[in-house]
Amino acid sequence: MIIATAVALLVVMVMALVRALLGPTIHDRILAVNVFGTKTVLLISVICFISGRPEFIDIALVYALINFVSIIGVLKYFEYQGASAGEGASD
Amino acid sequence: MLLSALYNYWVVVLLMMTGLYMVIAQGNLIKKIIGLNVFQTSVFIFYISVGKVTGGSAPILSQLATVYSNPLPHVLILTAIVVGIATTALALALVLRIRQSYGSVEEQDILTRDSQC
Amino acid sequence: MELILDITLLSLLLVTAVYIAWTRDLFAAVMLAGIYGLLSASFFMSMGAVDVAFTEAAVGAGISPLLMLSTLAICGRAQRANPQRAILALISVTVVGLLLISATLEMPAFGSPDAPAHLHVAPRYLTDSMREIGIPNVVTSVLASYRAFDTLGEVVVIFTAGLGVLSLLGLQGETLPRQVQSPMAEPSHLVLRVVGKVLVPPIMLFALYVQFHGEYGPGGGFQAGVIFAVGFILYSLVFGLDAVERIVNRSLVQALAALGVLVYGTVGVLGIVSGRNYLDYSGLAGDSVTGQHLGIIAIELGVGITVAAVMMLVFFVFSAQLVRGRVVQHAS
Amino acid sequence: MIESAVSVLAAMMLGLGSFFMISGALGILRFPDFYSRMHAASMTDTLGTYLIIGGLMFTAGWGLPLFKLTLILVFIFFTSPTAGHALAKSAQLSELRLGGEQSGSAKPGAGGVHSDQHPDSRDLARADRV
Amino acid sequence: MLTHLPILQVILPLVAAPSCLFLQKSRLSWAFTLLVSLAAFVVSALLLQQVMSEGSIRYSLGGWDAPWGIEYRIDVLNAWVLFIVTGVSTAVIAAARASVESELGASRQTIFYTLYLLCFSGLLGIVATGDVFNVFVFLEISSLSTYALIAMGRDRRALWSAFQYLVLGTIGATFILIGIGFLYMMTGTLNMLDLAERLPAVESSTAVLAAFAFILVGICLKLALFPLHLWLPNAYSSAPSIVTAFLAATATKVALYLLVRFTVTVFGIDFSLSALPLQSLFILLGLAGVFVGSAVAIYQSNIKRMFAYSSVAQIGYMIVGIGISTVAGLQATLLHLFNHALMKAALFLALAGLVLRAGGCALEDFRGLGRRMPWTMGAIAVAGASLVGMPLTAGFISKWHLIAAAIDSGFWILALLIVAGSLLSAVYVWRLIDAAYLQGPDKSLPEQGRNEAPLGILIPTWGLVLANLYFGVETSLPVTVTQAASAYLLGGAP
Repeated sequence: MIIATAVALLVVMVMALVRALLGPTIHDRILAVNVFGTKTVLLISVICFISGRPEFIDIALVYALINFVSIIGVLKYFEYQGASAGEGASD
Repeated sequence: MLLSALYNYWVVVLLMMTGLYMVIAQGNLIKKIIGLNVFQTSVFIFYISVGKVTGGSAPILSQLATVYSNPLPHVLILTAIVVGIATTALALALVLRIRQSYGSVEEQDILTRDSQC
Repeated sequence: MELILDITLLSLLLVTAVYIAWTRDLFAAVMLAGIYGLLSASFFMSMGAVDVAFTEAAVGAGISPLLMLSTLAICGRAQRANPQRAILALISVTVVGLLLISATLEMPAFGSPDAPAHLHVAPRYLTDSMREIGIPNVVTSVLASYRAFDTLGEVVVIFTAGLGVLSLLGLQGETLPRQVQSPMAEPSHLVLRVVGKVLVPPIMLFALYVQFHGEYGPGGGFQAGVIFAVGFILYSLVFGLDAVERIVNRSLVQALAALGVLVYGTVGVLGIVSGRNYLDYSGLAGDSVTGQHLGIIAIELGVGITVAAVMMLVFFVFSAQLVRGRVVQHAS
Repeated sequence: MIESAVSVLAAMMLGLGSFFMISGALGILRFPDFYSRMHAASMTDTLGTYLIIGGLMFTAGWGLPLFKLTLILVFIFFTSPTAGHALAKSAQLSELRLGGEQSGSAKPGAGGVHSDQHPDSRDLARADRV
Repeated sequence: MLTHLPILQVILPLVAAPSCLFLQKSRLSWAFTLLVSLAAFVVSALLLQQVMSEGSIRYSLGGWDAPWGIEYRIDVLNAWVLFIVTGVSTAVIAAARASVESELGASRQTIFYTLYLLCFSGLLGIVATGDVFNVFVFLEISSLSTYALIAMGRDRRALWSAFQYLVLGTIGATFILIGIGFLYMMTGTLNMLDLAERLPAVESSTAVLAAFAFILVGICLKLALFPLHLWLPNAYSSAPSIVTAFLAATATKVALYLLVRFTVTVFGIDFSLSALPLQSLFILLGLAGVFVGSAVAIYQSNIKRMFAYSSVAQIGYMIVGIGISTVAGLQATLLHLFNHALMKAALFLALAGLVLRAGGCALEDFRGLGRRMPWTMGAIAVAGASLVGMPLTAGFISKWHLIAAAIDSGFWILALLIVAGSLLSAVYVWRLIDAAYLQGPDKSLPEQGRNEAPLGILIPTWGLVLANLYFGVETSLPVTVTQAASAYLLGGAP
């Protein structure tokens, strides 16, 4: 079952990647990256179990952390970007 | 396993070529840096593939495993990743300064503006 | 399973890289570069390179896209098409590619345990490091003892980059107006503020765990330093740069970056003082295994301090540019 | 007996989780606009994540891995909705700012550059709407 | 303490760099940097003396034996290059204060000296180490600090040339990394001597050939070998004057050292010459570098840029020496390495003085310079004569050896071409002499009195100029050492 889960995760990752490639809006991409990130967290956990070394789950934790922080960072970028675009459009 | 063997290295080669292409052909400086990153990461993938031993576990000794992957490439790549991020940070800082003083991050603009004065 | 994982991940990597090269929307390119980082980290994980996966996740999917995004926010996300050098690029890339492909044909098979790389130097690390150094994470033993000098070089590289960024951008941000706040700090982001506040302390704790658990599991000074910095970065994203600078000011961070390198260098000199070679920790304590252990903890600490300090420094300098650009725009 | 029950439970959770996740991903891929995609992602995706980590927790047995999995679960419990919330908020804000343009699509030249400077910025926008 | 000399050589500036950051006063950090550089010079002199009398030194870092740990291995070749780098660096940094104070803002000076020390230690680390991956790490230390130092130049071109150099340099370093990966894959080791022992067994494989090609291209990018030289003139002409003097005299020398080390020691000269048509490739590219570099130099109006192109030409001579691939040819290369470091350091330091006083170094600034800055111009004239290869200067000795080596191996045409190349360099040096002494000062400008560069710059410059003259007459030190080095490298003697 674990292996089936890993395959399912890979499939989901492919789908999320397709969404990230297609866009069309910035937010779609961010969403896709976010989904991709959480799936990576799961995939890493699953890989740990498949390879029989569950003690490496720390890495999944780091992924979750990094994923969250980078999504927040991206959104912050967007606020700046949006602000400057708004300014740019007005003059 | 043979298919996988060739596949691994060939994909690495294709990745390297993609990265290198970006660095040479793209005029946008940020894109160049992304290309450098792709290029470097593909080299990391190459090293890690070299270190792989079939059936080998991560090189952290434990009772659960007897065969381990080769730890040396991992060490080298840890160092190389750090070097990579250091280069990226410096390059991006340069890009910001270039943008400030040239008003553009496109290679063509910079070259024309340099030749004007 | 390994095969499926391997092939899928590599294919996804390839697709991502090609799309990055193709797209002219830099924002999409950076987002995909983040995905590229995550994918390569997963690949490293499936290859059993846990420490590398750890680092690549933190760097390739975390720090580097964040820095690129701050640059993009200032430089704009549209990229011009310029095919004028495409032919030169294609030619050189093809030459390099053909050379590499021809080289792969005579390489030892992938994963073969009889490849020369696995027979000569590496076996000693796996068989003897437990006796000689006494910690289970072989990568850490090699990194921090057998090849400790490389790691010293690595720390110096990071330090150099930090200084370089500082010399390029750092001295302009000092005129930052105090009242400017991050938009995230507006009340509308209450949820974010609460979650940010709750998360930062556990992140710091986790960084300490990674720092000192590096001998037994994946982790070590570099990873811990990055996680520590990420904690501060999260704080600054949510509460604004000023809030962080009230806690750690820039000259302190700068001094810490230098201090980490000095700690590492000094531990090495202690080796000479104890009558052995540079970076030989065996003489630091009564028996050589304890000495090694002590030395590794000390230098990992040096690595952690420098990395955390430089990462914070770089991120803050970049964000200060961002805020400054915004101020300029408001003024005009 | 209990062990086999636990492993059956774990397998069921993993299977169910995979199912939810794939359906969520289908939603992300197939739904027509950003907000419904967002909805699909946040609902099924979060559920699928919990189920899979839960399944792994049952597989792990007592020990440090179980603790770490719990940490991941707690972390995702906190961050996933937060990220979703911030994302939706940001999308909403940007849509307001850009004058309610359909599904918040980026304006040409949104990169803070004027469109007349960038002849291909229309291209960019087109690429963005494909 | 003497047994720790090899590591002290590198670790002294490496640890001094972060300490330098704590010195808040720029003069203090200058004095500190000078002291460190001087100490490193003393260490390298001791090392050279030790190596000449007792043969190569091995030093295992961390106490781990060679292929498992990193090893420093000092033979005559590295000791020689270390001696050159530290010596030139001491002279350059001694002259640095006034120039740095005028070209950089007060707040950036401490960072400048710190980065300088980092770059210095990076270069020393590349030379001293006996481990190929360690080479990569220290290459990156020196490269990153170089990019930052170049970007400190006064106008915005500095930023652009730093970026160009960064992109090319990173590609070069990554190529070297790929090559090292192939080498490791085929042999399982990273130690240079161990590699040299194990490579012959696998040398027929294309992977080793690819490794060789990648490392070669990577080094040549760093070396600015024609046609990969495009970054060099931009970088040299826009960097702060002191940085230009330092880089011109040391960085390319270290890259050349790497080329010799890899082709001769690691891969073995037999493999290197048989794997690719390297001999003719080196001679052709070297000659192309000599002629293109000199010809382009003649048309430059920015004198820093002119000497940068002249560096491309001089690198060409050194490559030709390697291409001849006899003991005499290699010796000529190593001699020229030393002499070129002396003359380029002197020239660029003199230019630093000129930039300080005249505000620029275009050809017009040279008009009447013989009267305005007689000592500076005198230094440029003598060092220029050495560059051309006039008798009684150091430049003559190395050219002489090079021509003799070419004739010994039967390359008559090559010898003639080398002489022709020297004539080209005489043309561009003559333009300066002509402007400075024969053309009167610009009449349109108000009459300027004597405005000599400060003594802080003049003394080190003239020190280097006198060294140029001294080693043009009394050649025993460089000739003995380079003779020993090339015989050791090619003859396999201990």
